[in-house]
Amino acid sequence: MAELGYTSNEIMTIAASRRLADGMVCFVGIGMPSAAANLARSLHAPEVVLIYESGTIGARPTVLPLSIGDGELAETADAVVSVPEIFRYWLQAGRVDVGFLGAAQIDKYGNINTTVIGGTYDSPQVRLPGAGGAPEIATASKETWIILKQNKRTFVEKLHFVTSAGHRPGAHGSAIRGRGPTVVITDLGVLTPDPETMEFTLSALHPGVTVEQARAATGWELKVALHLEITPEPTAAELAALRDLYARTEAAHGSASTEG
Amino acid sequence: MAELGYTSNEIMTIAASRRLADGMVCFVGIGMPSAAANLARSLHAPEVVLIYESGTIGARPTVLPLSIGDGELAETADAVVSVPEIFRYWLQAGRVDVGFLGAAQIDKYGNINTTVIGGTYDSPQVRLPGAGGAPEIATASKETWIILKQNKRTFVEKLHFVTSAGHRPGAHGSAIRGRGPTVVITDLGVLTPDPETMEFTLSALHPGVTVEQARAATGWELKVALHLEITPEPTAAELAALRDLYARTEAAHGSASTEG
Amino acid sequence: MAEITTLRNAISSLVHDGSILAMEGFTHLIPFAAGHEVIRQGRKSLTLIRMTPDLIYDQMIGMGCASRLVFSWGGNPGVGSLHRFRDAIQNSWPAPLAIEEHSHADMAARYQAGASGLPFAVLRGYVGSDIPQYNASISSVTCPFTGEVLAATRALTPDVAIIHAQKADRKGNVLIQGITGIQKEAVLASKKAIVTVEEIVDHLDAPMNACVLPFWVVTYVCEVPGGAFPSYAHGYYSRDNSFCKAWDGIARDRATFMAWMHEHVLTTEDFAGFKRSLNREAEAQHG
Amino acid sequence: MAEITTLRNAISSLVHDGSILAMEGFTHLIPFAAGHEVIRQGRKSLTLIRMTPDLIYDQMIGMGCASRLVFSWGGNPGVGSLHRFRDAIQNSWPAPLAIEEHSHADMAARYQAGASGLPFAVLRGYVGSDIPQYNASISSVTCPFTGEVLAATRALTPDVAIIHAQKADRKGNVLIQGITGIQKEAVLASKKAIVTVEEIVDHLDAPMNACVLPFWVVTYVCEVPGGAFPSYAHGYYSRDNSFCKAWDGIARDRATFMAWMHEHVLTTEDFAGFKRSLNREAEAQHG
Repeated sequence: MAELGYTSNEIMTIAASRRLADGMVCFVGIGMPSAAANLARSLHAPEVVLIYESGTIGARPTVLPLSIGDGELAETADAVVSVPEIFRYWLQAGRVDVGFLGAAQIDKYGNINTTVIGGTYDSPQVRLPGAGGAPEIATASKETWIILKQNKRTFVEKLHFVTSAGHRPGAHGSAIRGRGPTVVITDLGVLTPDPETMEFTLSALHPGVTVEQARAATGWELKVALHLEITPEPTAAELAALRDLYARTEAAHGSASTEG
Repeated sequence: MAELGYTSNEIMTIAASRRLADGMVCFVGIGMPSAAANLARSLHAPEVVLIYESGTIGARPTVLPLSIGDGELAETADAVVSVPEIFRYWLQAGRVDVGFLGAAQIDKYGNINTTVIGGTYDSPQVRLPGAGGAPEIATASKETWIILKQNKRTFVEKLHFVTSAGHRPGAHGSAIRGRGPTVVITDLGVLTPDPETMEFTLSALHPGVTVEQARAATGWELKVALHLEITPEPTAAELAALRDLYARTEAAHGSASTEG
Repeated sequence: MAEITTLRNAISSLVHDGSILAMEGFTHLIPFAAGHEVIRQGRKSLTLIRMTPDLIYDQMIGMGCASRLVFSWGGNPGVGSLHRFRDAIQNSWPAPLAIEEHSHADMAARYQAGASGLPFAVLRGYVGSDIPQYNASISSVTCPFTGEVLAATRALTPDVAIIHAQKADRKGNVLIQGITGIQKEAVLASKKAIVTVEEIVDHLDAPMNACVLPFWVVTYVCEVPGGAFPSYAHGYYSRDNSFCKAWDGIARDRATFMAWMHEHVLTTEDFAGFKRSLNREAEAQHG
Repeated sequence: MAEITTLRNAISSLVHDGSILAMEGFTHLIPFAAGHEVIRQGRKSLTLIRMTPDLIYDQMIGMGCASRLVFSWGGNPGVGSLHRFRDAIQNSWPAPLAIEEHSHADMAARYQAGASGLPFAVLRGYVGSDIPQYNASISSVTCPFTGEVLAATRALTPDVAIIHAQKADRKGNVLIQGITGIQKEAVLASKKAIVTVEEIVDHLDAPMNACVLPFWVVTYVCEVPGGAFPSYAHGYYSRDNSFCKAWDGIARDRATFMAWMHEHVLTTEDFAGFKRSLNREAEAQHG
């Protein structure tokens, strides 16, 4: 997408950042979620409250953190609490508006796998990092947003392992407290759950991306919303802010910190 | 006991203070326990660790606190933690060597009543302050010491209400973790549990006190240990230290803070 | 999102007849000014929750604000009994007072459960104690791993928490220093929260691991200098021990109590007026 | 009662083959020096507990110290996979590694339960997740008041906790500042504790509500300046991000890994020697 003047990573991050309203309380995963949330904070949502699972509440980093526990998060936070406290008093208590997660794999119901791929659980083909905070972020936040690149390895018909729950019918019981995953933002477009089936459906495409490309990058038979929107082009201000954020991050860490 | 050169309060406090070994971790109730513990700290046990239920660990007050949450406790403590933490991580976890309690009433098994006297629970003759930290101090500490004045109102055959457990046979179940009450120190002498019956038995008398006086001040048929000891007289150093402590306290608070 | 307002407005907005109220402050930072404002506004039938009901709850109970008290230790620390508390329980004066009593460890656990979004808490508690026989909010659970039976206790989720703290900034972030007690849990367990503070400042300047309540868990912040009197605010003023002792005499007799409350609380505008009234009396006595 | 000693002595006194070890530090204050000392002393069959096994556990696993890993997220933060961790699980190299995995919220609750003397913790966890199917340490309990079913999780009570902190005083009181993570709970949940610190000072000068571990819950204190490298110690030094990235290349290949560990860890005396060895290599490459 070089001809568009921005990368697919950039439109994905910008599209995600636009969804964050000012004042929202956002439990932020590292990498893309953190980039999108901090971009929003530098643009239209200066008062968004960022919580990182290391215990930093209201962090305002000037560069993107490389881990969820960078020192700058503590230095700029309104409060720094212990890890048990962040999960019990802040996440589990239902104080988080948006749990913002990355994922290795998702299925059409927004279930997430970050545990194992292939083989068996005890003898997997690929051992992934595991759950981290995600199982409880996914079910205790008022809603969850998922951001990841879209391809047949990441968007699969059936997960090998459900690490963190989405809208898997029948599996929730009464204990899920929020609305679950309400949006999946990818490098190709945006998926939202069908209100009846809760199946993630293509509801927007980024500029220049076709439905066929999105279908080809999806491991299930991707449905398309009746009114398919086109993500508005990144503005010059958005692009400048994002690139500036990455440049500052690169200068500080020697890394743009978009993975992990 | 004016002819002895000290009061019954003084010998009681001094007798209690002598039992505290240096380095012990002591969960201290306000009033007499706090006075005895701080006296010990100023004499033979400079490194005794005092925990007050307000969350102060390792407090070293220069005067006796008027409440378990005086500012000087926080200023001199090694650590100041929240109230839930003091009860969960420090008391309940079994880190306390000695739980040092006052009481309104006790029975022969060292059960304590600080709830109601007379009438019914819902309509008592006398409503006492209630439990405070005592039910868990009494059962989670490695041992408990009780200090109170001995008379027929305080040493009773049967409690109207068991607020905090002693050696009431059969009532403990498996959850009591420590040895329970190991000593009761009064203005007349010292009682310790009979190793077989666990009934509190007179094992020492303060100087000048008779067995008959102790029996007359006890609401149950007081048994006397085979080897009845006499509490050694307060030393000049002990008396000076205790009086100095009260004088400093009086100057600081306008109160000697021995009650409550 | 915290709004900075007057104490009168905060109380009238959130505290209604029948509200379930947790006013906390463990020997330190007791929200006296807020308690007086509840009395001035004439609230009735409140459920009052507090680990250590002391002078302020004695006053509220004596003025008939409460129909129910949830607590773990009711006394005048370092002085003795609470006479209005005892009169209410022993003689139903001025109104019957239902009580639900716990131990400190239990109350702390109940606030933690409420702050954690859990329906109950587990503790090693009440072994051999009669308390659970009189309290339906105390039960037991069995550990699914060891089979051990432990005490279970119902979470506290008050309508409103009221606490006093040292400082807030202009957004409403609150700093509590010294003995922090149970206040953070009380605020996080409650649906709404009022925080009175010694001062509102431009910058909180909180040490990195200090006890800070972010503005978005606080409903109202009210600047009430001296609002914890006669308890203390670490770094601001000490406890007024002579007031605590004098209270014993004032509260012992119903008529003396009522006259005192009328003169110093009911007929004063606010907490500053209350303190001026106390000072006038002291001057009249000593001058 | 804390004893101040060398790291070598602390590890050899407390860490034995088969020990259950919790080394904590949540992205901050990771006890790398202590991990290296365990490797140097050739310990085997350890149960390694850690919320976020990262480089240090990758090294210990790759060197065959562990037979079991209890964790909630295993990766190289900001970089990617842990190759030794993956190789052990996928290919049993250098030895089979049994795993027990949880979520962060669960692990934090398990440490809290251990620190609180409770056999289990309750959490709203794992709703719709497959994890409990593979883990016998996760069960459920029913709230005796509401009937709600919640996750229950077995308390952690390791033999030894090892953490790194900024400072200790000469009695062994320990001050942790910045992101305090799960370290306090890990120490309080464990039977013994080793704390490495940046410096031992005469006076801790801890802010009043700071995270302080009193000397009597710490077994050994060892002064190891820079002992959290390549992670960071707030107020002392920053994370070495380039090391974390370079690790990806070193750990990817078994032979490269073994050679690196041999050169920099096994044949150095201590952590200072390890860092001198790294510096020599860097100078050779760049000079």
